[in-house]
Amino acid sequence: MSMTMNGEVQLPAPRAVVWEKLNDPKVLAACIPGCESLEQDSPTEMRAAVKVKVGPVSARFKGRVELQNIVPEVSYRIQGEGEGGIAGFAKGGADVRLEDGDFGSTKLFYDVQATVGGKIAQLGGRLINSVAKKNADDFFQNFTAVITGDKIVG
Amino acid sequence: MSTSGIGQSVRRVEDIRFITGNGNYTDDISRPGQTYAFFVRSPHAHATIKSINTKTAAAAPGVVGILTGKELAADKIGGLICGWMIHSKDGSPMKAGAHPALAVDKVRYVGDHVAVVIAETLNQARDAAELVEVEYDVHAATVDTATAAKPGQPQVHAEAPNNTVYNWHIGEKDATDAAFAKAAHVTKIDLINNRLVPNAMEPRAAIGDYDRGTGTYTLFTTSQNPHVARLVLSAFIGIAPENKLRVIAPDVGGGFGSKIFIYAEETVCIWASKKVRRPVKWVCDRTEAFLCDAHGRDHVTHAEAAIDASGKITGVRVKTTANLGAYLSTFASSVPTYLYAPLLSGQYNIPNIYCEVDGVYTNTAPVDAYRGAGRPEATFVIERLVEVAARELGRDPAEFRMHNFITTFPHQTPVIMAYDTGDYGASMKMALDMADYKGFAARKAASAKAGKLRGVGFSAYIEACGIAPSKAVGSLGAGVGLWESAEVRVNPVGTVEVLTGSHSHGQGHETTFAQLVSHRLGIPIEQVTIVHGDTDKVQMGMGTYGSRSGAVGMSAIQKALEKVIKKATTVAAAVMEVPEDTIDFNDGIFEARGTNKKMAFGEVALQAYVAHKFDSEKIEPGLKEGAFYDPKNFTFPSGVHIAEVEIDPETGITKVEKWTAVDDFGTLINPMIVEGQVHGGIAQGIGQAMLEGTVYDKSGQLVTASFMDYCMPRAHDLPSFNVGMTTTPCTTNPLGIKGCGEAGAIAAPAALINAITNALGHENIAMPATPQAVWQAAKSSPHKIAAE
Amino acid sequence: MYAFDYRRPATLNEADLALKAAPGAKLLAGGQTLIPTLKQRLANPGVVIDLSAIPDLKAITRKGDTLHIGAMATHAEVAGSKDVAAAIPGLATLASHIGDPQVRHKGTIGGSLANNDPAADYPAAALALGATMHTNKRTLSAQDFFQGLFATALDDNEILTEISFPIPKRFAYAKFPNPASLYAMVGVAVAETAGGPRVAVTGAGTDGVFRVPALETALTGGFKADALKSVTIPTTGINGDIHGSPEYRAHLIGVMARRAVAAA
Amino acid sequence: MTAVTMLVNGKSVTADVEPRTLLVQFIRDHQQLTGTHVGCDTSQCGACVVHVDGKAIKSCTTLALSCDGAQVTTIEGVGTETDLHPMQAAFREHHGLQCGFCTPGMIMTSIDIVRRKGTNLDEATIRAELEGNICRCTGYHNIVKAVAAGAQAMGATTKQAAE
Repeated sequence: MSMTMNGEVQLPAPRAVVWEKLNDPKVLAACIPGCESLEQDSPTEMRAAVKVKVGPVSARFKGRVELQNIVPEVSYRIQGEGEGGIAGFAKGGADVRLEDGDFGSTKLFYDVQATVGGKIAQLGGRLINSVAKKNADDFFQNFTAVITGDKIVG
Repeated sequence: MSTSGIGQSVRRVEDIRFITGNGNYTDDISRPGQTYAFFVRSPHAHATIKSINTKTAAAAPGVVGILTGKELAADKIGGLICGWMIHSKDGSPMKAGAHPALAVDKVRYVGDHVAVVIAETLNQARDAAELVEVEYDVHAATVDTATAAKPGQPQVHAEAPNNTVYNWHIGEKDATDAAFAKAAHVTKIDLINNRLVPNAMEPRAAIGDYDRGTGTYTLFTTSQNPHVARLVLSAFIGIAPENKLRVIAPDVGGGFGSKIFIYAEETVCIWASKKVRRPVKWVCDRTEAFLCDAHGRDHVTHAEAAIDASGKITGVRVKTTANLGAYLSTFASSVPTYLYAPLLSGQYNIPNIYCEVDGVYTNTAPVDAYRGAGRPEATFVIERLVEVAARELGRDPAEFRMHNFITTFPHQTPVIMAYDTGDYGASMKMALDMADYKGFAARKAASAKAGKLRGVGFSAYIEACGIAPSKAVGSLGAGVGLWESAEVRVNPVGTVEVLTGSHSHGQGHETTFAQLVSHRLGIPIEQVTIVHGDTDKVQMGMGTYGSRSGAVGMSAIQKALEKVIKKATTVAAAVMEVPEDTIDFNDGIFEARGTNKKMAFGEVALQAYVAHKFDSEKIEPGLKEGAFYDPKNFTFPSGVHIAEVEIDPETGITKVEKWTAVDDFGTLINPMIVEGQVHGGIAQGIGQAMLEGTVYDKSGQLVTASFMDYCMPRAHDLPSFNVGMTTTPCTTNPLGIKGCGEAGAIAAPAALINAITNALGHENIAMPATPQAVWQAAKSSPHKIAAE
Repeated sequence: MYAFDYRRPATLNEADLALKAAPGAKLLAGGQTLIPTLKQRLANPGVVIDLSAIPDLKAITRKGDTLHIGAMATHAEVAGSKDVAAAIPGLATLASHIGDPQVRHKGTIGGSLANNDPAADYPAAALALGATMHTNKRTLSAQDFFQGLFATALDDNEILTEISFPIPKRFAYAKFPNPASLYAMVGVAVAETAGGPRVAVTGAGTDGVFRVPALETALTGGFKADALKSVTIPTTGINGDIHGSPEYRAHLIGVMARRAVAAA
Repeated sequence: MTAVTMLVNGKSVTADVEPRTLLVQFIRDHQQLTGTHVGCDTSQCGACVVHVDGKAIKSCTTLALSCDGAQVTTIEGVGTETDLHPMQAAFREHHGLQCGFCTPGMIMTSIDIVRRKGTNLDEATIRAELEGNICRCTGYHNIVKAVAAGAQAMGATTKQAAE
């Protein structure tokens, strides 16, 4: 099953700061919902373990996260795929683009695509859109919190 | 007249065990020392297997063995086969890729079999299966039927370029085109015949059991045709020679076609039982059934009818793309070809028909016969076409049909079939009466007042049952003959065992077959036992599918019964010391004309076995006869179904208000059972038309893989059915039986969609007509709603 | 199912201790969601704590203007309760249409609310009626209790024990069931309460049960179905799946809301 | 392993089971009562319906351990081939079954419907009450007839017993 969604958030920090945070594995780990570990293999490649919990369902996904199409301080694509064992697999990515906003702020635009397969696709059809949306929302909410300083990453 | 003979609604013999919980289904059987199999399946629709690592899994508690395609190949176990060769228009044979029971290099649909884990308990097998590491290189998938053959699509099998298995055709193209050139009116429609999941309530299951002492394999399995399973497992897959392979299909909880086929799981279980030196049991869970049981239908069709100025249909032109799935299942190739296009003449006198069918591979579950198999698809095409034509021409759909009905028999259609008999007008008239068609306008007006849309729809279907004769089907590409066998064993005290090659999985053979015996031999039904489903007991037979057990299976029994009576007559004549030709046999009594000598059937049986009173040099002792019956022709059940619906345009909910079915099945053995078959078929047809949708997403994930998303018809979705019968006995078999198992499923979808489109006032809706689809469609309905 | 340890406490206190002793343990109420999930191996809780042997969680009583329902009361018990029928008949009707008869014999109101499935029926009723959730630690308003898709304010170590419903002037629930699963594709609960009309929707939101201020406002002038005719529900935040697009669901919210008001 | 004791069809039985054992597994595998079937894995088909403490439940969605101390009735405890329960007899009389796989669950559910709704059941009630049981063979037409007739017969039997 695949789904797409997009949105934008306004961040009270200049582009350079936002870009730096977008490339900081510690920040990403803090923002990815359910992220249990994120280990860097190279400046653009990471290994991740993420626990996804949807009501009574909980599944642990292990996989890779990669930063692609990098145009510094302008845009990149964050791409990930994970295997959740018996639950199936998930693949997805977000194209993220930054624009200068007013008063030294930054507008962040995102286009998310996600695909799931295996048991979660076979049984979870009614929930997949909602869950994907919630995870994307949570990620950018967390990220906003990092930028505003409401969430401390250290 | 006996109360248990032909034509009586005898209560079923088999019911006693089912209603008391004493049925014996495959999962109810346990073998000493049995182990449990769980399959590692592909989560991807299309991928290359880079590696399979079973080390950790093999060390898990309770694991007895883990087997993959490599071991299967090393043991020279052959792939699964498709038993019907179809040739393309250009004469080339169909292009089929290999179908190993366990994937070797590639997986081609979600659920494809990668490895089997065998353990002491099912939980242990499942636990260990999670430890099998499979590395995939995932490819894009081909999923969509209509575009699968377009250049540039991902290729499912290298052997079938552009995913095309065959481009088949039937009929006279030039003559048909000429009819269209001269037509006064042409009706054109585009249809999708939605993919269905059979969902017999008993999931498939298998137990493989290898006896090291005798070198014999026994397979208990959920099969509609255990002998065919043995033949394929033996001669093609190469498990063991037939004499070392016993297949038992005990009580089977519904089939609907899905249990005809020889699948990977039973193949693996029986092979593995020798590898692990223990019986191996596998029981499918429902999600696995959704993924891996052969699905049904899945056609995309453009159809046209040419109509002359008088309203006669002069030609039909059809172009269909049929999705065959990722591999060719056992009879997959025949379903959208010879079981489909030859039915496109329906009940109508149509001089010119031409049909082209492209069979395509996709990365989806294999598609094969499902209740009706090709005939529901054909009926949907012709009955939608005729209905739309009548509407376009402003004619009453019932009258327009009758105007085009075949009225003289035998009738040769332009697409193979020679209809032996029928009276289509009689069924239509009876159905119109039963449905109170005259009162429809008033009911429609009342609905409109309440803000509802009411519609009525017809389906005048024909089907071809009891595929035959064997020589003819052989010439069309069938890999087997389609006769049936029977053996009638009379015991010394006159009780009778009938061993039949047919297989009952809900049809009630233990009752209907016994009724025939009771009727012919004049003995109580309690003295008759029907034996089926065990290759060690029953002679080679072909099984049950295609509504063949009455027309073909019972004809074989009838033939064997005649031989028994002949032999018994000889014995009776010798015992009574009268000439054979003076003996009459009626109601179980052999009576010598012109004398007071008579013997009951049981006495003759005893005499045949004790052999005291005749010369055994001239008359063999014993009373047991066998027969193989090969039909002369198909049979052609037909009928008219009328659906009446009411739509709530606000929610899109369609309520089936009335259902009228008038069927002509020829001779009825047990009307109660026949009506039951009709009910079940209608329910499945209604399911197809408005409830059941199989959805694969673009990447080939099955997103309707449970009853949570695949809507099975429930009691509250359906009305009671009003069923009537007309009778024109079949002229080509001894009992006059036509077959009744699939009629409802064949007739119903077109009737219901015709009713819904009649209510909507336009043709723009596809199956399944779900509430959402109907709500959408109702928005563009030209009918004004009073309440709005 | 994965293997797990099983506890069946006899008192609420024992259940509390068992929960504290086993972080990540799952509470088993009626099990009609949890057990299918476990069977699919989509959860591996290690410990399952079965609440079915605790006697005092099932009571249904009316105290003045409030109806109290124990968390372990089954749907069948709520549907069949004379107290419920007298106080909030629409709630009994709602309970009588959850799942199927066998599910209603096992499934519980507490289990349903604590799970907060976005297509469950009870959350809409609790939100529309302004129910109060009682746990072994505190009380919470329905508004605070539901926190989006499958999320509630319950802590990991907290047990929902009772739900109290202020008895409204009128209440009804209209459900459009998913034809396959029988879950609500759209379910609308409407209540005329002391604090004004309340409308809550289940089955349709991407983030679970929600109230519809536009419908509530439309009803302030009079609790009549006709009052809702002019309200159009936007598709923002409305879920779509193979059974129903956001447009269809949004439309059905209007239809079901009118039918509920008419039935109330 | 945990010990569990219940009264199955009137007989007290005890077994050591893994906590993850479902009631249906306990019935089929431990008690060898194979009349109760499994037809799905999402609690919808109703082939597994049994009575626990007199109420119809889905034994595939119930832990065996949760039934410790309970009274369980399966299809085998309802009637026998020589002494059929009126509902069993009605299913046969009205051809309410074909392959027989869903039948035990249907009968257990139907008896429960009568317990809750009485012996005079109209078609709409029966169809609504059967929503937790799926049959693929019969189209429900004859099941509905069987349940109505079985209910009537149960009423007659109870009356007789009372007289």
